[in-house]
Amino acid sequence: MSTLTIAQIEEALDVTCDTVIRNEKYFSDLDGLAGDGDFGTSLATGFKVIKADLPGIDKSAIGAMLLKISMICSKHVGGSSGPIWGTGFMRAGMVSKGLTEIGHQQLTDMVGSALEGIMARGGAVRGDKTLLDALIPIHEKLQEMDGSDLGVVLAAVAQVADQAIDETRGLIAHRGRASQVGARSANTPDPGIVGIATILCDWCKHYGVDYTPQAAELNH
Amino acid sequence: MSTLTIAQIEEALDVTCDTVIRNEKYFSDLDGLAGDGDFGTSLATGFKVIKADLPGIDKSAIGAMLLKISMICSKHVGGSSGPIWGTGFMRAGMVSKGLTEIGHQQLTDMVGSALEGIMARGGAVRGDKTLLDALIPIHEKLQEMDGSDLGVVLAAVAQVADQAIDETRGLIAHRGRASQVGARSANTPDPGIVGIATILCDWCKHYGVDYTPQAAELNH
Amino acid sequence: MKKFVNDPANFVPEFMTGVLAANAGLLDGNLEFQMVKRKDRPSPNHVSIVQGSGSGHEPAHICAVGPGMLSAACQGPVFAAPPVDACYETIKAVATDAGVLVLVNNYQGDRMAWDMACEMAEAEGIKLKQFIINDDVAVQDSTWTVGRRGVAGNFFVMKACGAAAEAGADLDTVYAVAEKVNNNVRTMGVGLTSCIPPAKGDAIFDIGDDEMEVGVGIHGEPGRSREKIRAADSITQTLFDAVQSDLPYNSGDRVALMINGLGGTPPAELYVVYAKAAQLAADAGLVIARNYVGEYCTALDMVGCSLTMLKLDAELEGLLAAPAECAVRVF
Amino acid sequence: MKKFVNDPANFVPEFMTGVLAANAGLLDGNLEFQMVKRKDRPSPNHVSIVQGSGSGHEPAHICAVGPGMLSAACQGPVFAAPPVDACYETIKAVATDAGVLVLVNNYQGDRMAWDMACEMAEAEGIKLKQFIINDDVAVQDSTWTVGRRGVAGNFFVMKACGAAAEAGADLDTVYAVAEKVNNNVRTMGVGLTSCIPPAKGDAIFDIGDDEMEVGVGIHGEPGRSREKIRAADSITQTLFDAVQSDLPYNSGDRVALMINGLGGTPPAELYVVYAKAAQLAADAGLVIARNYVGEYCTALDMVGCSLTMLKLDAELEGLLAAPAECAVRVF
Ligand SMILES: Nc1ncnc2c1ncn2[C@@H]1O[C@H](COP(=O)(O)OP(=O)(O)O)[C@@H](O)[C@H]1O
Ligand SMILES: Nc1ncnc2c1ncn2[C@@H]1O[C@H](COP(=O)(O)OP(=O)(O)O)[C@@H](O)[C@H]1O
Ligand SMILES: [Mg+2]
Ligand SMILES: [Mg+2]
Ligand SMILES: [Mg+2]
Ligand SMILES: [Mg+2]
Repeated sequence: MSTLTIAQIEEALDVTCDTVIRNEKYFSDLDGLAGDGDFGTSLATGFKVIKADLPGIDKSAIGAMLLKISMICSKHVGGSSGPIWGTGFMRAGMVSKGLTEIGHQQLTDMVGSALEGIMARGGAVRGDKTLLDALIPIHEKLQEMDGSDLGVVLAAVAQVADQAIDETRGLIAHRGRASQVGARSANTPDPGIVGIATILCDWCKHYGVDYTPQAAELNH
Repeated sequence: MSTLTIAQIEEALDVTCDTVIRNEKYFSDLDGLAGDGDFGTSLATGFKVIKADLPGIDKSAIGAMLLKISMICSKHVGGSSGPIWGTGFMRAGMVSKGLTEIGHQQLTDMVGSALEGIMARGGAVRGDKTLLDALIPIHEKLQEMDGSDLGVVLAAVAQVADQAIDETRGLIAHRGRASQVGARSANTPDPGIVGIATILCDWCKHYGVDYTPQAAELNH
Repeated sequence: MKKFVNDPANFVPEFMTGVLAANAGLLDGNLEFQMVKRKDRPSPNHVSIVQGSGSGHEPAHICAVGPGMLSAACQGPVFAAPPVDACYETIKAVATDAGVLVLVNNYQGDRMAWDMACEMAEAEGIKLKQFIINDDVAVQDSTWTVGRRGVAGNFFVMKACGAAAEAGADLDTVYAVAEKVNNNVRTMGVGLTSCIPPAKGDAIFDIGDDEMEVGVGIHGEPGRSREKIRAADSITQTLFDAVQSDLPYNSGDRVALMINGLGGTPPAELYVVYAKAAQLAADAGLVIARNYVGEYCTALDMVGCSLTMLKLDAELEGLLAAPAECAVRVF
Repeated sequence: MKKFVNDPANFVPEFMTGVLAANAGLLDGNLEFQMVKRKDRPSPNHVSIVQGSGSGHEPAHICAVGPGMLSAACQGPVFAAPPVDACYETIKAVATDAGVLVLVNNYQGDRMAWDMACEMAEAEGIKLKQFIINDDVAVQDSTWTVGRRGVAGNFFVMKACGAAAEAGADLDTVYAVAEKVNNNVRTMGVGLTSCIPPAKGDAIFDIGDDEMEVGVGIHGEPGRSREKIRAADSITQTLFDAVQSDLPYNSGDRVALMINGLGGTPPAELYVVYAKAAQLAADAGLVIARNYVGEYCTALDMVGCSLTMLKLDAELEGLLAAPAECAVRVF
């Protein structure tokens, strides 16, 4: 089974920064359909700082690095995304405390810990039309797989997130600002889910993993 | 030489009320071209009260009646028109104090006294593009005539006021709100002059005096 | 029309009813003359101060009545001078042996109405003086117009005279205070939109989506120039320069600085303007002894603001610092 | 965009700079965390009170800091909860042995940010309690949303808790005051236009020229219904009925009544609404012990207003009457 090193995770984070920064306006526009139109800006504000700080950040362990990322989210990301992404990175960091490389099981645990933390933080459950509707099936998919080929794993979770966009499109949001427009949120994609899926698809591209996105928002 | 009785003056005032009330919106629209669009409303507010109060007003003398009209203007007409019309009626009333009928000379003096009062009140002179540009030539015309035929006098002053509309149209207003738009007031009629001319033309109609108005604003 | 109105013809009495209901302990009203007065005026030992103008500039003037401010005020229809009788009754309601100071913003209609009212009151033996306020630098004085307009600087005249009268100053002294404030206060405004008078129901002038009227009047009168909208700092610089260059404000001078909202601009934006204005004042070596950010003299719902600067001396600073109370309250 | 802004990305620090410059004697600021605090807090003998939310609701919250009001506040970006660190630093800046009361308007983002900040602060041994304000009757409570929103009623929570803390009450007592106010205060708003966030540059929702959003949220969230605009009295009746029917306000009850402008509505119109609301309250046998007409919790430049009614008892009436001071001043 293959492992991921700190350097590899740093690289993935750097790609993530590029994705979020490039999509600032698009993600905000998506949030404007049923929410308050700030998702892209909120997230990009934080990831611009992460992009700048990443080279100099404490890399003694994966957990230490992720805790630092969490703190940047806490300081620079406003709105719901600050606590959500901050909590996610913090919980993933707690599970990887002291580790300098991780295997498939640890990766799976990190995602599981992150989504538990986010559920506890915001009270959302599956079907509330939040990014948990991507993270929960991603976690399930990771649990099903053995992780022998990282490319296969990546393509699989990208597909799960991609599908989550269309599977939740018809739902009415029950959390966050979008929940306040009631039925008006149906037939709009959840920007948080699109965000997760976009990041995973960009990872596929970056690492040369073959995956063809399906949802319209991934081919815009 | 024919004379005017209190009853005749009351009738003319009543016709004036109808004219002002009927033209409320039109006069305001004219004021809106270069001024602040309140001339019709300001004047009509007062003349509605005059119309209602006229039957019961003190008619022991022409002066007493006009003083009462002046007081109604003071109470109910806002903007510049309150002091201007109030001063005009008051000054006309002072000249006709105690009289129960007037001749041509007294009528001429009443107009002269009114326009002097208005000039003192607002500091305007001929050519400032105010209703004085109608009242001053009307006064001059009255001085030229002998008043043997009231119909002839009425047609003559109506024509003077009518002509004043077009003669002043190109001027830049130097008094009142319209003066604040500078050159933008050129090529708009002065609503005060149109008001005077409309009243006189309506008197012609009412008394069966033959006069065909020329200015566009009198044929709208 | 995006407004809270019933019959526009009743707009003025209706909002006055609201003001009176909200300030029953402080004010007496007489709706027949669109007038309000302090419950505790006239007082034989205190000069009374009155002002009145067209409606649509609230809190000026009926919400500026109270201890240390106006003794009484009346309102005309929206943007039209009050009827002569309203002015006369307002003077009479607070006439006192100490005298009445009549403050008038420099508009033709207001001046004529108050002139007549003052003549009537004087004819009855009421002791009074009239003072004309003209702080707006946008319109240059000229022999053939009525001259500079009175705008937000008017607040400082009311406040300083109100404090002097409250302290027992005589009529000549209070008049001298008005003169001193007016000589030392300058204002210029900018409008980003037109306002909408309730009775008209739409804008009183046209202005493009990317335009502003620099030097706009509080009735929407044109100002110095129609320009493209610029960044807040650049607009503020324009206002500050116009005000500052009109008087010798010298390095070291103590000033009061006001950013006045015209009705449709929210608090945060007024503070953006204040931040820049305060910096420009500091750069010019001026010491901002007092500041004012909010709505003092509005133009109905116009989006825009004005900048007012008053040069202080010890007397004026003391008068501005004196306690006062009016219908505008926070707590 | 008819706004006073420079780079929209700097809107929040710029208006905060203005607030700090205008209140240098009262407030200390820390722009790194978009935070302001009273110069004289923390004090070992006084509970500190903090609140913070998205920007665009000024004077809430940074202009509500001062004696008898908040001890400190922070702002997020326009309409977005403050970053967790800003909340945490705000608590820390006024932490005291007497404890900190953290007031939170009921929005998901605000709640999560303050929850995290409180956990961080408590982990460091800071004594605190958190209280959630939710006075908006427009949105019905439900098991699957975060529930009713916190809007202008929030002013009364800050004022009453501020007065209690100033008087030396302990943390449990101040918390109980917050609870009592929140249990007895109800608000509903109406929006006649959308607001325009500086960064977006245009309206956040579409609304017809003859339409209004009844029950609108202070971020432009939809309310109860989209309706045709009606006369002011009829709109006021709708707001009053919604508020009054939500609590047993009984004949003889003493109340505080607030008409809050949402940013783009001028003073005169707020008084038209107040006149009708006061009459409806009197018709219902309510005694208006205190009233508030002005801007307390805005939605940027939205044209609209909200009506808030707080049922009083002797304790609350005393707390509302206590002196207080903040960045919003008239004189
Ligand atoms: N309670 C929650 N739990 C998990 N994710 C949430 C929650 N609320 C919102 N989200 C996610 O956050 C996204 C919106 O983020 P953002 O726009 O920053 O927040 P806000 O709603 O405060 O404006 C949503 O698309 C959704 O995926
Ligand atoms: N100083 C003045 N002297 C004489 N007439 C004047 C003067 N100022 C204005 N007018 C007349 O009054 C008319 C405008 O009246 P009105 O609209 O009631 O006044 P305002 O300018 O205060 O709105 C003008 O058309 C003009 O004829
Ligand atoms: Mg959002
Ligand atoms: Mg006019
Ligand atoms: Mg007028
Ligand atoms: Mg948000």
